[in-house]
Amino acid sequence: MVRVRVLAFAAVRDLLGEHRLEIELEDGSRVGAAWDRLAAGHERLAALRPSVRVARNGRIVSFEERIADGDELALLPPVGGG
Amino acid sequence: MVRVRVLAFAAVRDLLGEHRLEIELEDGSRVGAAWDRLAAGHERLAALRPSVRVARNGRIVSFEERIADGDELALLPPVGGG
Amino acid sequence: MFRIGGAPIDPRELEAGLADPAYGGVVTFLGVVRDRADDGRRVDGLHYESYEPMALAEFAAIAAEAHERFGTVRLAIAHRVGDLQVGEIAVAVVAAARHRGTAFDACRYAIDELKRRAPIWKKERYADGEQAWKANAC
Amino acid sequence: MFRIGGAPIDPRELEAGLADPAYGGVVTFLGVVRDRADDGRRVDGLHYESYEPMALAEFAAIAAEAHERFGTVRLAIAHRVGDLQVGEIAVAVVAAARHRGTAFDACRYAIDELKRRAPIWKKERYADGEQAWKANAC
Repeated sequence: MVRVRVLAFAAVRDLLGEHRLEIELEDGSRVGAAWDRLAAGHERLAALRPSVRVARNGRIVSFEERIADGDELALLPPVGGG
Repeated sequence: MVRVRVLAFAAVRDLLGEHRLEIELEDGSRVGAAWDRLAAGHERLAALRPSVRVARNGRIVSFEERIADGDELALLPPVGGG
Repeated sequence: MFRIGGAPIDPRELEAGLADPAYGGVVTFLGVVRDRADDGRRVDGLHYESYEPMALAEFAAIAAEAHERFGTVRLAIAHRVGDLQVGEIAVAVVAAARHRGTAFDACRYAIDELKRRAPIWKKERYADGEQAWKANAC
Repeated sequence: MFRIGGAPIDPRELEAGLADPAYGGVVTFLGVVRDRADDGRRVDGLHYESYEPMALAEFAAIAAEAHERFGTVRLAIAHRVGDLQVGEIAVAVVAAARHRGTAFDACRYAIDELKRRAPIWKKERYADGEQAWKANAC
């Protein structure tokens, strides 16, 4: 198992109800699996998937990136506007 | 006769040796005559004529403008640069 | 000089931190909390939050880009987080350079890129009690 | 708010004078006395003088032009005269507007036009004791 710390921001944080949490996933899991775990059963949260970016240890990565034990995943709603 | 107050600035002031002076000119005199009176005998001052602008009562005028009694003439070296 | 925090922003302190006898042009941008949303709704205040380490890294990257694009320039960037009232400074960008053109270009580039890229989010608190996350525009 | 005088310029006071809950973008330009002339000569300080009534009228005209060109914007312009030391603020332009684009455009327009048109002159005092009138550039 890998254990990762998750940080949620802005609208994602509000929907998740928490800013900081820890989750455990199977070895070899990808970023997308972490998201899917958190969004399971949260329809409004799940709907944000296409717009949310994920930073793994401070660097934006794809949902296909593999997670390692001790990672920090940050769930970042869109920024920017003008 | 018309009596006018003259204000000199920057390089013009330095060459003239005064910031503020009064001169008397014949009735009907033009701005150019005031300048020529002040620059008479001052070779370096006279050389500034093409670059100096003159404000009569706060408004830039040509050397051909007629002077009236009580006018304020300001002798303005070039400004601006970038 | 890159900073994110809950304390009020003091632009003069940022400017003083960049002071250099070789620099003749200093341009400071202040983003201030307005009393209206872009759609005209009355706003009581804003709440900002950031992913601080990434935001600070983005500030530094933006400053390096400005330096490369516009020439020798020093930048200070500060963003406030937490609850802000109307009239308070949410963000300050100061650019100092030998001449003003560089300082203007760098300051504007930095605030434009900050708004576009930095992981900072803004929640508008409306006079009617509602709240909404909005794009981090001015 | 247009001012010419011998007292030190306080940019925060100028900014405060433009504060308005509808204005989210404030851009401040500070022109600071440098320790080198454009040709590299070491400068001890500057002396500024102005034809004050015309310079103030020019400030007001420039502000009106900026308003017309860039949209609703308020401007404060202050220029110092007399003897200044290296590091002191010689000129400050503050532009406040609803959004930052207008504030940036107006601030830059105002300082560019001020330098180009306002009857203000600068004398450089060099470290070797010489002095020279120079174009009022930054």
